[in-house]
Amino acid sequence: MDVRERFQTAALRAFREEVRSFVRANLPEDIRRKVAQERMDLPREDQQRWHKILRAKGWACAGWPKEHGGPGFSDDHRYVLERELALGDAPRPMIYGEGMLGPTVMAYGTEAQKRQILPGILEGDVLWCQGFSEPNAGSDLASLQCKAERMGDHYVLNGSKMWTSEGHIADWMFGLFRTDNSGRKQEGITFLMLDLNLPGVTVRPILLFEGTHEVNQVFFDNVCVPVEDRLGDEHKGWAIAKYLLSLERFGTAEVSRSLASLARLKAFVRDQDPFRHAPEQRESTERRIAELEMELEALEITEVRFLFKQDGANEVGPEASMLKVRGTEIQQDIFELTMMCAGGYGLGARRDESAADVAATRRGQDSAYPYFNFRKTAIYAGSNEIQRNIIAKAVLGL
Amino acid sequence: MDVRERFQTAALRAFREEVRSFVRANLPEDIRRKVAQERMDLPREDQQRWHKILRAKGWACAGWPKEHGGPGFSDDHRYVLERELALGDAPRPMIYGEGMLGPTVMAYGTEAQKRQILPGILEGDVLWCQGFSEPNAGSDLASLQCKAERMGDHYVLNGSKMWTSEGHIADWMFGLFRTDNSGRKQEGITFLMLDLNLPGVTVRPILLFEGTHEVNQVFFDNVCVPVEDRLGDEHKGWAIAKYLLSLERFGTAEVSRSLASLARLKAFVRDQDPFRHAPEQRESTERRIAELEMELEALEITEVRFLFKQDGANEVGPEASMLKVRGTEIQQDIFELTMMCAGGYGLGARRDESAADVAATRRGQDSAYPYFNFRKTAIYAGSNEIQRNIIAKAVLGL
Amino acid sequence: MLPSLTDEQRLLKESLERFRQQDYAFEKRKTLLARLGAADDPVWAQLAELGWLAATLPEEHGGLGGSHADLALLMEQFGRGLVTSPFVPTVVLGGTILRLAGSAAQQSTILPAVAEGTTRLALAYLEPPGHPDPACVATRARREGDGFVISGEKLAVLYGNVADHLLVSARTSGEVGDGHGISMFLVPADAPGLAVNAYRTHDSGWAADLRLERVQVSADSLVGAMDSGLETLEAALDAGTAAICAEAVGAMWHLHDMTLDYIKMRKQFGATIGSFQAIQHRMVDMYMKCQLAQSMALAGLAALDSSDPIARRRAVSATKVQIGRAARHVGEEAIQLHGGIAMTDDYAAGHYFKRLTMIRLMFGDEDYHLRRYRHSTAD
Amino acid sequence: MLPSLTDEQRLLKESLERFRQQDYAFEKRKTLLARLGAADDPVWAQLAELGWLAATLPEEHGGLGGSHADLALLMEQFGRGLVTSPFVPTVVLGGTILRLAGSAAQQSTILPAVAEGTTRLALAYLEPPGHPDPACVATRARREGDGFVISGEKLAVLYGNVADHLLVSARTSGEVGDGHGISMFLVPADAPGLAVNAYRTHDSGWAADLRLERVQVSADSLVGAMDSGLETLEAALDAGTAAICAEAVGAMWHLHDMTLDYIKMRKQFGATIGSFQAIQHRMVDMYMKCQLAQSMALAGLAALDSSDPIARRRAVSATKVQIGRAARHVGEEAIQLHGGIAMTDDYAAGHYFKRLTMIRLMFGDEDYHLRRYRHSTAD
Repeated sequence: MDVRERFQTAALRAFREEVRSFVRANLPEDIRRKVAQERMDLPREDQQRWHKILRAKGWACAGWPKEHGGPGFSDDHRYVLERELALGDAPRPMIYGEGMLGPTVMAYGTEAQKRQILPGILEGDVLWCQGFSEPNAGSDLASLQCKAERMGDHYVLNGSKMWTSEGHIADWMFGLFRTDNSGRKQEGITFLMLDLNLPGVTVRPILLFEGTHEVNQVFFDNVCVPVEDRLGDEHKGWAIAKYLLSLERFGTAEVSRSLASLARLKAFVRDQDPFRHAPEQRESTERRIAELEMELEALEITEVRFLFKQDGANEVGPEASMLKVRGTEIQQDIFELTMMCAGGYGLGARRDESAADVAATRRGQDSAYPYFNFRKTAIYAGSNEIQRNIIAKAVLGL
Repeated sequence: MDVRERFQTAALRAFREEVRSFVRANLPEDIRRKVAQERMDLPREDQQRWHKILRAKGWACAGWPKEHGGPGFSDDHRYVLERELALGDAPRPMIYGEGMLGPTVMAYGTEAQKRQILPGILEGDVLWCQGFSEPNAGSDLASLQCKAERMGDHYVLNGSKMWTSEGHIADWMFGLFRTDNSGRKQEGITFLMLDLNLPGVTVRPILLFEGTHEVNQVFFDNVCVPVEDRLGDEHKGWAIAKYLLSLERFGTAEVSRSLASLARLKAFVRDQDPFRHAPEQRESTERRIAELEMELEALEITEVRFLFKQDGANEVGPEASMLKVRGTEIQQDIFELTMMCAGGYGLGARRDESAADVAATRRGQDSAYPYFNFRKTAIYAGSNEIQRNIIAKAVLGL
Repeated sequence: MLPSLTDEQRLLKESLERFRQQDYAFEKRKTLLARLGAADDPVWAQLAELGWLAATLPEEHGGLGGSHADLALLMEQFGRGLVTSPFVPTVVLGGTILRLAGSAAQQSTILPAVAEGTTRLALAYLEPPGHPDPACVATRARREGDGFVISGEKLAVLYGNVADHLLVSARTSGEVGDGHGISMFLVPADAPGLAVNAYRTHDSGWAADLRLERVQVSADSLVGAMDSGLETLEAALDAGTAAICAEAVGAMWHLHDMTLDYIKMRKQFGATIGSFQAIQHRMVDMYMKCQLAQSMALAGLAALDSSDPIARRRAVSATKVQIGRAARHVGEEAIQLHGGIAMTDDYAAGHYFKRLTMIRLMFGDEDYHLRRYRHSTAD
Repeated sequence: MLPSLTDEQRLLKESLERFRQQDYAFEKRKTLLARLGAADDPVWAQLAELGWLAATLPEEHGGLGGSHADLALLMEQFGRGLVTSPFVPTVVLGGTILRLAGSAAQQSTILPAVAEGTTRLALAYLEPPGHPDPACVATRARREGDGFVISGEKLAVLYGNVADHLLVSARTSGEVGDGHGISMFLVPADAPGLAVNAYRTHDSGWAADLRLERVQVSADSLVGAMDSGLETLEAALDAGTAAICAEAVGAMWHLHDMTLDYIKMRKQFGATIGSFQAIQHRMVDMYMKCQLAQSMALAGLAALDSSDPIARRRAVSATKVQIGRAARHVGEEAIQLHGGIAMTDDYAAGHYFKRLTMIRLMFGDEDYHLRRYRHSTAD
């Protein structure tokens, strides 16, 4: 009756072992350290290097079908793979190309577009970023205003996109552009793809308050995009975006990542023993850790219940919004507790990538970074308020 | 700079001692036990008996000026008195007459009304109840529909009032009645007072889910109320009610009562030692107690800051809504923790009024009652949601 | 609540739903409660008749041999319907102990009678000062002649006053807190020296405090091996805990549904209160708590099948913590979002809230189980 | 923040407000931070010039003899303006220790220089593994000749790299954790054997880890009585804690005000987000946390005047717990209600949040102070 038993077949146990060994043997140590420091701003080169290692093994683009070069894994295999990659401190997949654009192109693209776009993602040669949000279109995405005017066989782009993650390391952007203003705001939006090296594109870094460079504002000044780089029909981009965003919600619980973070915290408390002079505080800290562990287990089971429906229908309904809400809440709490455990060590704003032992360096240097950085997760990808609105409306009928 | 130092003058220290001794010497033990059991459903006879004891001392109606028979206390004296009465397990004052109607009659009543009404309250001979809420007018009080039709020198009442606390033990009711339906809903409301023995009045008990009888529905079937029992002008009752309700908000933080409850909890844990086999749980319980103690202290200071403004203006603004919100939250948490400490003893639905030692009886019998009963406090007297709306609008300008 | 149902389970579920919606409708409940625990308690008779008392008992003793999934179904529907009966003490607690450790004679005489509804059981393990650790036993059983003499005090024995037999934990060696030295006894309710102080519980059930003064029992009333009763007792308490957690999930969903219906209908300030965003977001939080609690209830029940007692303890304790916290949140919010109406005795919400609160207090609260979870480790 | 102000305090407040809004406006802050701690740090010079370094120091040593109410005013405005400087380590921590325990010579040479802004101090008390109990001192000071030789490690010394003198706690007898046996020393920053590893803190301040290897100091560098330094150290840490709590209240009110302004202006779905009830109620919760924190900050500062160290400890620890929790709530909610804009380096909110977080970590977190509160009892 435990829904997690499905991952305990002999085949999946063997696969789990295989992934575990593979990661241990093939994940470069310098990359592993950055991931174990909870960094979400991995350099382009690191991401590509790891992607190509996975590609060589045949595991890149784990969700892709074989016909497009993916491993053609079952959902159970994907689940096990994702878990083990996380527990082994491997980087997250490059979500914009592999997780979002790829499957969307498979669903909406022309044959030519599939041939042109998918191999670059599969091989890790072309990095993508997403141009959805704008300065005045965040949670209210449909109110976007960045303009694409049709001029013959081109669109001419003007305006800007905001919060573009990895815009500074990406080669191409896919995005939503306003091609018509006359109807409802969800209408007149077109889905375009563009080379960031085109004339008129400017990528301006936006530093986060803890100092990392992850997001950007991307400006368009009469940028010409060929009509064949449009996905789907003109003015009909909203449905494509909705499809694409429903893919994104899959996995946003970050259960596996949080399991890894919690394991790091436990190792830190055990190995560094910051409470050796304060048994009562060790006790209360261990209580908090146990509470988070329990919360995470409840979320883990809920995710499996939602993702693996017994009737075989593996699509995720709007109830999946709660995975994102609880997932980010728990993750944020783990990082908060980790920082508090570091105590005075947490004051320093320094991060030593060369340190051999991540648990030890966290204690000294990097415990506050994830606490600050991960505030973003409750804001982006549909803020937790928006997710609650979705549940209220689509699940509860309010 | 500690705002509570104002209560540490020599005069107030002496007064505090006087009250303390007086309560110890004069509060009947049977009444004290019921109060220490956190009961809010004291019988009429108990309330009157204690009121008359206070009256004989000259301390009844502590907020009333001397001209109406009150002690003419300063606000500081009132504050000290209220604290010591609570810590000594004395009953709360009879709020509807003493706390609400009395001061309102002083402000809005005719001389005849003052002569007729105030002495009965002062001497504890006439008990009042409040007829405001109706089945479809709870938080949205102004939508009340209970009708009073003017017929010559009488009003004829039809309809019903809901949630009437103490309606079954009161002699008279004051209430709001709809005399005109043509304007805004706040208009056309008239403030009337009526003898509950009048023909056509029916008081129907409403049991609370934990079994106590505190509230009632009061039905009016062509009840004739003389015009001279109207307070203020016809149709103009809303302003009077608002004045009256602003009096009610004064003191709803229940800081003194919660201090007494917390002291009882601490005595229980100390004397009964329910965790004698479980030191870790004693530790975590004592942490929770300390947390509640701290929360209560923050509220206590906040209340003093709000009630005793330095510029001498002792009126309470809308920010006082937070006293009610936090006060009820903390009180509810105290009762929840008390119940959890009783463990298996908390299962029994029994209350032994004869038990000599309240701490010991709580352990056996009555720990869950207040947890259940006090859910009401976040609902009545303007639900905590309404209080938040008030702060949002009147304090924050939202 | 279950991720999937067999055809038989679907039928069971349908009959449970019919029972709670018709025979045990809230309007009838007060009348039925007046006869709760009586010899001719009509609800108990019906539970027997419908085969639900037998459902999870072993086939060789008159049961239907159902799985923990069947138990989950029963308990969830009992929770949704606020069905109040000695089911858990009789079938789950008593049934588990006899199934695991009872002698052939004990099993063959008692279990069929339980399945038929003619015998009720209760488990007397808790003692003053109320610490839920089953190793905290001070009650003593001393060998005298060919039997035992038991003396001690037991607290809050669920349905201890209506049971025909009491399963009593007593110390045959060691001191309070020791894991070794605890033995289980089957004591007839009419044994001389057994004083029963019965009272109603807040959820309208029954409980009793027991005083055993030199209660004499025969040698064959020992259940399982001498001094080694704790393991069985823990297994039974874990089964009982998982069962009431499943019940709590049913009760929470019912409160969730009631509250959702209410806020869609109740108007204030000219709009349904369910249209206010603050109310909506709180309703979403209730929904999430119910889902998470349901997930853990499944894990708790599944763990009963585990051959590893440490894994079982951890899973059951994690479940009790999650369910306890969710029960508090959902119960309190259901009352608050309803407002005054839910404070009244005539309205069902308060009674569900009381049941949820009693479940929190039963078999150890969240604090106890958080500690038990942390200390249940192999290393 | 204060319940009432004297005329002088009103003037002080006005000048503080002018300073933070004009001279230390957020747009200028980045430039000013680049020179933080430098010998010619312009902010420090201005604090001195305006008399604020002298404000709370004793009159007989160049100070203005201000009360804790003056300290409250300074700290609250520093909090509102996110004014980043070595004020707390120099004036509050160092100043308190010298005032309470310094010799006449120490007081007369150092305090006037502090008041003038020509000398900066730092307090080195925290040691690995970072437990904030000031009795957890392993650093040793041994008598050698007519002086002392100090060896040990100190952690996260606030502005330890820009101080001219360090106040160092060291053990002259006893073991880690003992209350007795701790002595305070005044160590010049250029003492041989003192290694300083400096780094920026997340709130853009400075801190340093120190290694003392046989640092020799003269006999007159002992501050206060030998072996009895803990009381002074605790008094100083309580003063520092109360001070940063007052600062936190200022920072919280500033975040509150920023957020309130933002939600009144920011539109989504055709309405200001401040018109959504869920947002309103969360804003009200922020408001309440600010009020409650302000109340406790007043109590914490008032307790510094108490002659009873137990009462002082309890009040200061209760304050730190309340402020720490409020800081987390208000800081996180301010970011969340703003959304993306508050995640950026160019916007002030994140920087206030970082400062609040550092205040939580300084001088012991909520967990530590909750324990300290409970254990600070006479009986």
